[in-house]
Amino acid sequence: MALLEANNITIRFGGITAVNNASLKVEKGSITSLIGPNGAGKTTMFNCISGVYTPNEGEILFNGKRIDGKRCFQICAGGISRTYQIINLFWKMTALENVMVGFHPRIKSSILHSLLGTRKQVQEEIELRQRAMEYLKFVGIEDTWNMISKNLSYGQQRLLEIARGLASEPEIILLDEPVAGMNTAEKAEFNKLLRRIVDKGVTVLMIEHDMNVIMGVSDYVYVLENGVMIANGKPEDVQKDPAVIKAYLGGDE
Amino acid sequence: MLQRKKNYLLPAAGATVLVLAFPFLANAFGYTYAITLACYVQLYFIAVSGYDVLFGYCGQINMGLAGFYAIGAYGSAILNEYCNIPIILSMIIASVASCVVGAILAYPCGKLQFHFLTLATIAFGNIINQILSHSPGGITGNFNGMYTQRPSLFGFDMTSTTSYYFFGLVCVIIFAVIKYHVVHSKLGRAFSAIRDNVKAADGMGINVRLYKVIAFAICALFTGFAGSMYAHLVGFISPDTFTQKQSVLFLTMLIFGGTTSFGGSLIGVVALMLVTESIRTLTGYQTLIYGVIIILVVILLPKGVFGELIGLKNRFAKKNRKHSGEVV
Amino acid sequence: MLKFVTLFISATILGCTYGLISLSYSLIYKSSGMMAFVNPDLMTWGAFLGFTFYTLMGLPYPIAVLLTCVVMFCMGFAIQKGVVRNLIKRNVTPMYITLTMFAMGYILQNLSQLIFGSVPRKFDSIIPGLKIQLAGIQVQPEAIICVGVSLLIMALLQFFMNKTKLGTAMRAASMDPMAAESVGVDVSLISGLSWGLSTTVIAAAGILCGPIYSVSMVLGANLGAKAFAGAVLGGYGNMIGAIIGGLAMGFIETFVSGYISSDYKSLIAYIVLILFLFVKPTGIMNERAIQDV
Amino acid sequence: MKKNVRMVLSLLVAAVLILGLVGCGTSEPTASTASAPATESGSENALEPYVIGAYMPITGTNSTWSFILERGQDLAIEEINANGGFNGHPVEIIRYDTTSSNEEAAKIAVRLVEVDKVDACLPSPMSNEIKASANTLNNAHIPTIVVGTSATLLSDANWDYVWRTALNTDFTMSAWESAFDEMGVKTVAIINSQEDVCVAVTQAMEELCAEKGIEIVAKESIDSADTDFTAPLANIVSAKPDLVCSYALEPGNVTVQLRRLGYDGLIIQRELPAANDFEIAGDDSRGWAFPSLYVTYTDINDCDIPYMRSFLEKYQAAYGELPEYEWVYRGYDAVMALWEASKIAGSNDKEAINEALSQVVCDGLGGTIDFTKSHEGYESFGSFVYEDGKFKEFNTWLSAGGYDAYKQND
Repeated sequence: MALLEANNITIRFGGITAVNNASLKVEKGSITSLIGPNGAGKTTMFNCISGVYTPNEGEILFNGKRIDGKRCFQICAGGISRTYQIINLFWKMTALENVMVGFHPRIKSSILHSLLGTRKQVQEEIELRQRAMEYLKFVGIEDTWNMISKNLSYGQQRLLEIARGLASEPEIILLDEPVAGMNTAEKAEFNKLLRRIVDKGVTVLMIEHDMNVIMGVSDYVYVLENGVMIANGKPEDVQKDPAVIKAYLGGDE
Repeated sequence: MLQRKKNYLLPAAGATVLVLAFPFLANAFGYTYAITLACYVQLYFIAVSGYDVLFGYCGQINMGLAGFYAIGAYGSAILNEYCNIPIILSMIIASVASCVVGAILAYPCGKLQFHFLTLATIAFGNIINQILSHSPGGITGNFNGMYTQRPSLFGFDMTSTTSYYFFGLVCVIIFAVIKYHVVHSKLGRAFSAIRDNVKAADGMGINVRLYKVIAFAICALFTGFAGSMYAHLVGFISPDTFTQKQSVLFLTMLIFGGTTSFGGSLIGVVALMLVTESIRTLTGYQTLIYGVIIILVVILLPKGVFGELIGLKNRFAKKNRKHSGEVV
Repeated sequence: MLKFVTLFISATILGCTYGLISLSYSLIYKSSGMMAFVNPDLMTWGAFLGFTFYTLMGLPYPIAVLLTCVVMFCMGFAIQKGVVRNLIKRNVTPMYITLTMFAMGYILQNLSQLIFGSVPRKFDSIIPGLKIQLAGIQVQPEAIICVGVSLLIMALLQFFMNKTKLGTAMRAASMDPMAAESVGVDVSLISGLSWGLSTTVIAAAGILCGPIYSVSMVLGANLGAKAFAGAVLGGYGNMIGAIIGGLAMGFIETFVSGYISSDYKSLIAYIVLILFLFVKPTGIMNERAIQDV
Repeated sequence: MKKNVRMVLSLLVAAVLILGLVGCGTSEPTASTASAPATESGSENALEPYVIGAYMPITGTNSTWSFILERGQDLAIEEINANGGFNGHPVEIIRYDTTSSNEEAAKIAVRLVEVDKVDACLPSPMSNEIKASANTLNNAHIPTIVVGTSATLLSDANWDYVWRTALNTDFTMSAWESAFDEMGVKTVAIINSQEDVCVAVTQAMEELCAEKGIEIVAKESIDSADTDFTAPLANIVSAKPDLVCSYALEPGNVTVQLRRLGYDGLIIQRELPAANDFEIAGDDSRGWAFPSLYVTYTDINDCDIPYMRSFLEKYQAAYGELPEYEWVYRGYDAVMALWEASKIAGSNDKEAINEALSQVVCDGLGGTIDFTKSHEGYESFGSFVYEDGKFKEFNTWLSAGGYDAYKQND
């Protein structure tokens, strides 16, 4: 049974149907990609899964349980974390603090404990600091731990957002165009990072334009165009599918 | 992290000695008025620290702070007067009541945006003021106000200002510790996340509505207690003290000093108190100068006096670090 | 029955006064996106200026009104250029702008006391000797003028803000200054004008209420607070909403103090304001000028 | 460039703070020299000045008439200094602004006691500000003369260093006791605002009516910050009372709207209205009756009381106009009573002066100030009615049949 299932999702914004009867499945431990031309409704689909929008029709199942209609923070606490197309960091906080915010749904000490500052809570805080440093090391930006996130470079901010997403130990992480604006060297590095994320046991659902990143690393691909799911399958067969080529590249390669 | 703690020890020790000896020093120099001012500084510091949690960390406006200030003051006075509960207990009950009211007000305010949150809190402040001046059964003495006594601890009556100063000092330490814990825990981080980016905070699993309610409740608790301290310090309270001008005073102190820091709130309160005292001799122009000072600070020192001083320190520290050849 | 008629007339007059002030709140919000907490004191200034020109200097009423509007326009323009533009340039958080508004309110209140003195003065009636009987009740001619002028200004402003080039430019400047700049709107001049215009409207409210309620230092503060409720009730930023909201507040207040008890008049006004903010922040006219609520 | 501008400014602000600290340390008040024994070179009696502290709302919402109270105090001090001051010591006054806030009043009282070390004090006329600060003055044994008129002010907290030289609203009822019978009043309507002064006088009137079996047909309370009173006044007019008691803080607007609704009977006021109330009411102020110690005059020849006349001449000489409100008399009486006490005590010591205050019997602008019986300086007083531009003594006007023109439903 798939980890995450979205069955015939339809989302309408006052007359315009952004997503029309699209469904997708994500197997546990896989890297699934969702590709399509600009304005195909990819990010809308993401927002729908992560609870920003509630679909007009269709349902979303996570580990068999319905999550469409739940609010963002409940879905995140349930184990689905995400990154954003436009970087959405906490700008005035340091990189380390950004990641520590990611821990939020996993912190055990209650509000009262935080108020009283019990020894257990303080201990957990120190332990959290170490784990946050580990996550920064995991994505390779540990030397920026004390810098305000606004002053980080574009690539570093992208990686910080992923680190923050991983911090809540999700079962699945939604990456929204993670390599946008990266050069080829950084992209190659990113592929290795993706592999390491999956090895950590976190399933990946990714939106991406760059064909060779997708072909190189994803296990399964879905193609979306004007809100309609026009093809899905292994990367190699999808690449040869004429409908995809026409929709995507406007005719020949 | 630990390395920095070491060189904080010396100034911290110095500060505690000064603070403890302050009343005796003041008596020695024959300048006892400063102790009364110090009592006011203490209660304003507690209120402004609470406001700092709400506005500095969580980014939520509250222009009806005088309402919670009044709930604390009148709550404690009424409990003491009519149900003759000992004063310190009545102060605690009153500030908890203010905290509950803060939470209740915060829930519907959660979805309001900046401008309308300001308006809603102003309306709340005025509602409390109207309830106090037309109270059911005249329990609050309406416009005639109420007399209050000084608290007594284990039979020791705090009539002298010095004793009230030490009582205030204990309260300041308690509330400062609470604020320290709030700020250095998941609460503090959640608040800053909401301040910086509500969408991302929601996406990272923070129940934004709940944490706004908590921020309001903490601010109401702090301000309510400050209100009860004021009531028992002055000895008489009436509705015309708890007006919008009072809420603006809290905000001025916070912004004057600088947000998200202990030093900021302290400098803000002390500065406002000293400035009001020094322009007191220019009778007739006091409100005018007060307004001009606010505008000057807002335009020229947006990060507040403390924020600027910190900026100076860092810039200065960076300069000499460069000279001494250390890698920045 | 007589009582009902009296209340009705006085409610309309009070409602229109609130409406006029709500107009200035909505206008400044729509044209510069700011909450005008300084307006009550500007209104007191308008009333005192009108009083000085008309009663002390003995100028005819229309000239007094004109002079006051010119002076207040310049004052509004100066406030925007001197303080507000400076703040926006440093893109301080909106909270600081609200605080500056209150601070300016204190400055104006103290200045008006130093210049005009603190004693409430009587504003001579505009048409001396004319007594109007309306359904058996003696009504001040100034009240009728106030009602007429406020409806007129409302219509003018609604037309100006929505239909004319300058009005649209003002709205564009407040919604997105950068975008407006890029399409050729001189944002700094326009926002200066919008402030000037709004100050003129509030000054007009001051001059019109002066004769009815006598000119005093706290005239603006008393009426201003309720007018905020009216502005929100009608839909903050909507001109017709401002008048409807103001009228509604006038009626609620008068009939509550008439039939229930005048103790709870202001209490109920603020409760109405806070309820509307919670339940329907866009107000009766469903004004969408507000950023996402 | 921008960076060091910011730096200079924060240093500037720090300097202001330190200046403030120094400022309230040595406290250079407006009028007097430092309280340390100043060896004034030049003036012949090089004696330590007798310092009087005073505070009132000079700015803020209640600051309407503070300037006239200041004038009364200043006039008295000038006169005292011209006649040898307090036992030879020149008198100086330190004045602070409470900005209409009780908290400021409380702080000022402490500052006057501990920093300026005043010898006597004249608190604010606002009853709430007195209640917030008088305790500090009393505990410091500073002889204090208040001019607030609230009835419960002195009875609530028995301060033995606080005296009053103004009308206590409780005593005003005896003026109407005999008058009501002569006027044959059956029904009364009351409209009052919320301030304690007004609430107290309303309660006193209710007791009087209960005593005399007069029915109160309508009782309305208004918010003094308000400007439109049509609704409550409509209730009062429709109740058709013989008499209306208007205990509003500012009677001008209430009277105009009351007359406009058709009531042309007698209106009883709490105390002597101010000149601008008459101006606002215009000819509607005909028929205002009020208990008062004194009246204001538009023309100096109307005044036939010699003591008052000499005061009016001094005021006119100093300010070129006649006083518009009776607060000026209160300020003057308070300082004169203190001066009288200093003559009896023979020394400027606080205890001696306070002791002497209890023996003071001297003439004040409103009759004789007599502290021998209680801390209330004025016990007896007259009542007046305002008609065609003049104040008339109420009882003579009543016996001359003046009331018939105002009889309502006979």
